[in-house]
Amino acid sequence: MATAAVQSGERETYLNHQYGIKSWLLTVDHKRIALLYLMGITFFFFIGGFFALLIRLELLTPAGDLVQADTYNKLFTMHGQVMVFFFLIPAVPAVLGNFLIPIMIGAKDLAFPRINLLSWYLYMIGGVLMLYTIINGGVDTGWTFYTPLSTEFLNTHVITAGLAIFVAGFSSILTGLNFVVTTHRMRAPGMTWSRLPLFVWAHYATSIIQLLGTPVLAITLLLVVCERLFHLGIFNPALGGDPLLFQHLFWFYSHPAVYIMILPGMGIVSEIVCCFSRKRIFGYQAMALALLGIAVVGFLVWAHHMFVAGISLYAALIFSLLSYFVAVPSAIKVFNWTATMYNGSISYQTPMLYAFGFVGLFTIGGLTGLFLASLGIDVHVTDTYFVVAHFHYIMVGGMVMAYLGGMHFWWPKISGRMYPEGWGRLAALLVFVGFNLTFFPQFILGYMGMPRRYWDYSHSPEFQILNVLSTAGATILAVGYLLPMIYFLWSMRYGKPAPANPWNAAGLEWMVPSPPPTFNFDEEPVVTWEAYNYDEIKEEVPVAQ
Amino acid sequence: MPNSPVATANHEAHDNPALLHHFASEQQQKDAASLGMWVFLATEIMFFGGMFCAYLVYRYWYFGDFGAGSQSLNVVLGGTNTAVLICSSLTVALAVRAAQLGKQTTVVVCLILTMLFGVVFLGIKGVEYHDKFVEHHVPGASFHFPGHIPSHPDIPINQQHAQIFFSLYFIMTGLHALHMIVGLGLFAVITYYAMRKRYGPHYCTPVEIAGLYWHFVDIIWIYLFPLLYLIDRHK
Amino acid sequence: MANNVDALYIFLLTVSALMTISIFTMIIFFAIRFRKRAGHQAEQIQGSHALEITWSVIPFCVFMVFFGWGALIYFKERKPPDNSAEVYTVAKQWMWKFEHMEGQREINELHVPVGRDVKMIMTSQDVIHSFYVPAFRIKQDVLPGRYTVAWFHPTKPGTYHLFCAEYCGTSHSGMVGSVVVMEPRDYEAWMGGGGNQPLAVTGERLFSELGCVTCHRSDTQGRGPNLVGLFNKPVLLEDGRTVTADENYIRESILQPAAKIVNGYKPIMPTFQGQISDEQLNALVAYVKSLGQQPTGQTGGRNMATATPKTQ
Amino acid sequence: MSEHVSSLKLYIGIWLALLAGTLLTVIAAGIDLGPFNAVVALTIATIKATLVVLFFMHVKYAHEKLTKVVIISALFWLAILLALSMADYTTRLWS
Repeated sequence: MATAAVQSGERETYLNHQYGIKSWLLTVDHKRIALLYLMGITFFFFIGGFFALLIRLELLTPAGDLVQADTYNKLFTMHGQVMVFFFLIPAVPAVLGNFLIPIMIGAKDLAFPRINLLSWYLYMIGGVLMLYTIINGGVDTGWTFYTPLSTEFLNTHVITAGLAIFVAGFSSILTGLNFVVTTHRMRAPGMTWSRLPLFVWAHYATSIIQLLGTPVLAITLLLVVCERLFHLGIFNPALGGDPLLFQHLFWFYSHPAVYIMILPGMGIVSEIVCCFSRKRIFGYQAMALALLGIAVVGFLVWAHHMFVAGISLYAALIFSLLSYFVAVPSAIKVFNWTATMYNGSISYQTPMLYAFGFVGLFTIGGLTGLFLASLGIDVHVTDTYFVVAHFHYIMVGGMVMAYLGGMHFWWPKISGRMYPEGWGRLAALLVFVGFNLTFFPQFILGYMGMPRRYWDYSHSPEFQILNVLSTAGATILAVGYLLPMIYFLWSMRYGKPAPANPWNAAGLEWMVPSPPPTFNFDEEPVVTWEAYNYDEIKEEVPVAQ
Repeated sequence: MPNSPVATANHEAHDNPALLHHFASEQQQKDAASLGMWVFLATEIMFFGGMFCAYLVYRYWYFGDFGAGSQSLNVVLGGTNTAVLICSSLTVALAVRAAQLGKQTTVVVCLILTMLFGVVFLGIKGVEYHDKFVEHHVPGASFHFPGHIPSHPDIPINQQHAQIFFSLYFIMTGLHALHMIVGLGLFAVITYYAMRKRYGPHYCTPVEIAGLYWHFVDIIWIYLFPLLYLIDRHK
Repeated sequence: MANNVDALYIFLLTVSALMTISIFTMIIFFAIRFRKRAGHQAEQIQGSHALEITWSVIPFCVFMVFFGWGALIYFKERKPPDNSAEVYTVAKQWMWKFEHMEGQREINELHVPVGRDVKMIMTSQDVIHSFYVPAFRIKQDVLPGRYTVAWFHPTKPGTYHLFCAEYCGTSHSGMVGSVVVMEPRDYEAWMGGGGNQPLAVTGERLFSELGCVTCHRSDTQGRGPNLVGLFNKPVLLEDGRTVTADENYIRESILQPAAKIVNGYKPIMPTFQGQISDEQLNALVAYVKSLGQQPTGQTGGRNMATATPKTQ
Repeated sequence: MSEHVSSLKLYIGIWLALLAGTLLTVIAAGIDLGPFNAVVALTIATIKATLVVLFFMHVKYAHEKLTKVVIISALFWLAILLALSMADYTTRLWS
């Protein structure tokens, strides 16, 4: 096989061994598929972000003056749907997980490369349906699709939005299936379960949720579509149905879905904290078990979204109690990361800055989750800006921070180029400051009683100051997100070539060249070391300096 | 994948053309495929699980109307269909056995029998759907389900609650039938390859994997039959 | 109630702030103290089960306090006191309709006297709404097809925001109103302006107009169960179950009489689904409930204005 | 996992048992057992499903526990969905 790279005399990598659109669209290489995902996910991130900015601008003044009420409703609906189903859920697994898991466990590819490609196509079909929905006038159900509003009372594009998420859901299922089978079947000799990087454990736990939760969402959305088409009455109280059944089924998936978003982020942060502290993870076993624990217990708590929805008093007590059980493994993780830093040798490269941010913001997000799990307080703050702030601390402060940290950490591996460190640190700082300025005021707004999804708050001008702060923060945040986009693109051409292991990090992915060759490994590696063996890794001056 | 010199390049290194490049051994590939199907079936359980949950809630609320709806279903056709599916499960199991033993003709015969049973099942299902359509038992504007609930001859059937029963009936059996159709498609492809003697003692993973799927579809029906057809039958 | 919620909130806030500050301090301290420098080597630590158990068990115990305290408040919030004044509420896109026991009707404004427990009995005509008064720290979703209940105890006169907290379509943010808490004297004056028929009296009239009274007689000869003294009592059903005759039970029995047959009676009552409005249904429920207080000899609604305020 | 080749006799036996189970379900549904009608029907269905899983799907001869773990996890998750949902529905009428 005479490939382009061989002809030009360069080292052959997954990026240059073939050229042309077809070689990308029909590729079965997990690394190329990861890049395909990266493009889709970045696109949707900026679409969702654009909606978010419009929302923040509208809320700058109490009166509804920038857009119409219906437009505003569509904006927050599509912001939620795009961000949750087309960015947050696929982002880390489909990009970083796809790229890294096979390399981390010493495999040539995922177990089912063609299914991997299929899941990218499903994601794109879902994405196109979502775009079709947006361009045709959008949908205004709220991302939660609550019935009977969504089934009987709105005449926007509910069906296409539902199908978009249905299809994207199958993409998520197939990714999870691939990861589970890969982790079980494709590990290199010596790569035992107790030697797996926590990044892999995190994705394994995530995959369990994707596999067992997503199908319930799929059938629920299918039922919503059927309700709209045939007026069956399953979720419609006017026809004998129960709208709370929809909420039960929806949250059975959508609460664990939060852990689909955050667990991979936890995996990333474990890698970064160890690397830049030059230390083994504190309590490997507990960290791995906590990931699995969160994945399992996360399924037992869904009705804490429904404490004021009209569920039985006794069910509310059970779900509140169970919600606290899921907080314990989360607490272990935060303490163990902190303990990992103890007596380390810490340096402050960009990925580590994001990891600091993650641990801090996740702590705040997690602790405010305890407020919401407490029945007496939940009654007051649910469906207010307190909830909005809480889940943005988890999803944006947690997951997006981790995602950016991971992108910086592995960018040299993915692209073969270094990003500009100074700009990286500046962007990390902007994101942290912008994020807190945007969302911290919303906690206060929520306790003051500002309900979420309000287009107009002219009846309560006292909410304005905090909303202005929030909007100001959002603009800083937007700059913080645009910067990496720009310098990553810049670095692809002008960045310094990256050495195989620019961070002197542990792990198989740092033993292959940057960018990796098509088959990852020339010969099957044999693993003889524990994960994070930083005591055995010599600190060298990076070769490319 | 016509564009992939990777796969072809590596295929040459192995004796077995079915071994894909990224697997180290045939055993590994086979184990991966089998685990993949089992994990997929776990997903399927939750997919049907959402509907079983809806079913359970409304059966608990509207037991009488569910009983009435159930009794209007044709238990003879439903029971026959159960038997037909069980027969098809047997022929699939025999097809896998024949492949393991290298009996090429038996594989093909068993697969064709399986598809035949599958088509018979769908045909009977079609007859049942047709009957329901004629009787106006299909949810929608023309839905009409007169009568009384079985345990209480003086309580008339609540039309809305009966409509929920039939909605669930059509969605659950409809999705089951859709799974059957997918299975028939799989078997059509596999039969094609079986005729070309692709499968034998060394390589019969596709037959096994498709078999697992088919058995699962059978099991779903084993539950759907009593849950939908046999509520309060004795009254 | 608001004070209880705030006390718990401050407790949680304190504990959370302590935890957040200690985590942040540790991160910053470690980051500086153990920064990378010449001659400093990272010390490899495998972990410590003792420490891990400590920082799971201690937080868990604290969490259980959060749970217990929160549950106590919630339990109270879900159990309206027996002698509350009652306000029947119908929510629709996008307004709140209130009806007092004395028959006063209001839209988007609710007048209540200081110091009196108020129980909101709410239903929706279309989609899910949520009754939210931030100042009282209460919120309850309002569902179509059934009643949900919330209650509060106003302690200070003033005008408070009322919000719909569950997204309900185009004018969700316009579905706002106010709760006006008045001194009992002012409230009486406001009340006096009406000359309305008490809700239970309206219900009693409907009860005879619709012919309910022919079967539901106040003796044992009726073809339907005697409704006197029924409210809030357990009812033995024909299938052996026992249910409490609350507002939802009465509502369901009017709309779907066949759903729960009382032991010893025949299912002969016709359905009133689609034949009476939500307001008429509320009046009927209020009347049947007023029969529940029969021992006191009262059939009309209790007069809120005569109630003396409790401690403020 | 298919290294094991089952005998023809076993397959036919299982097949007959499944057919008998179907017949038994229909007969049992005709007898008034009160609330136990559903229990009997589901017990027979579960026995039938177990036979299919163990013998037709060869789980009895699987060389590792993983397959069983996958099946049991899926059923466990289904149980979570059903049990916790019903925890709400069955207690709504409690006062």
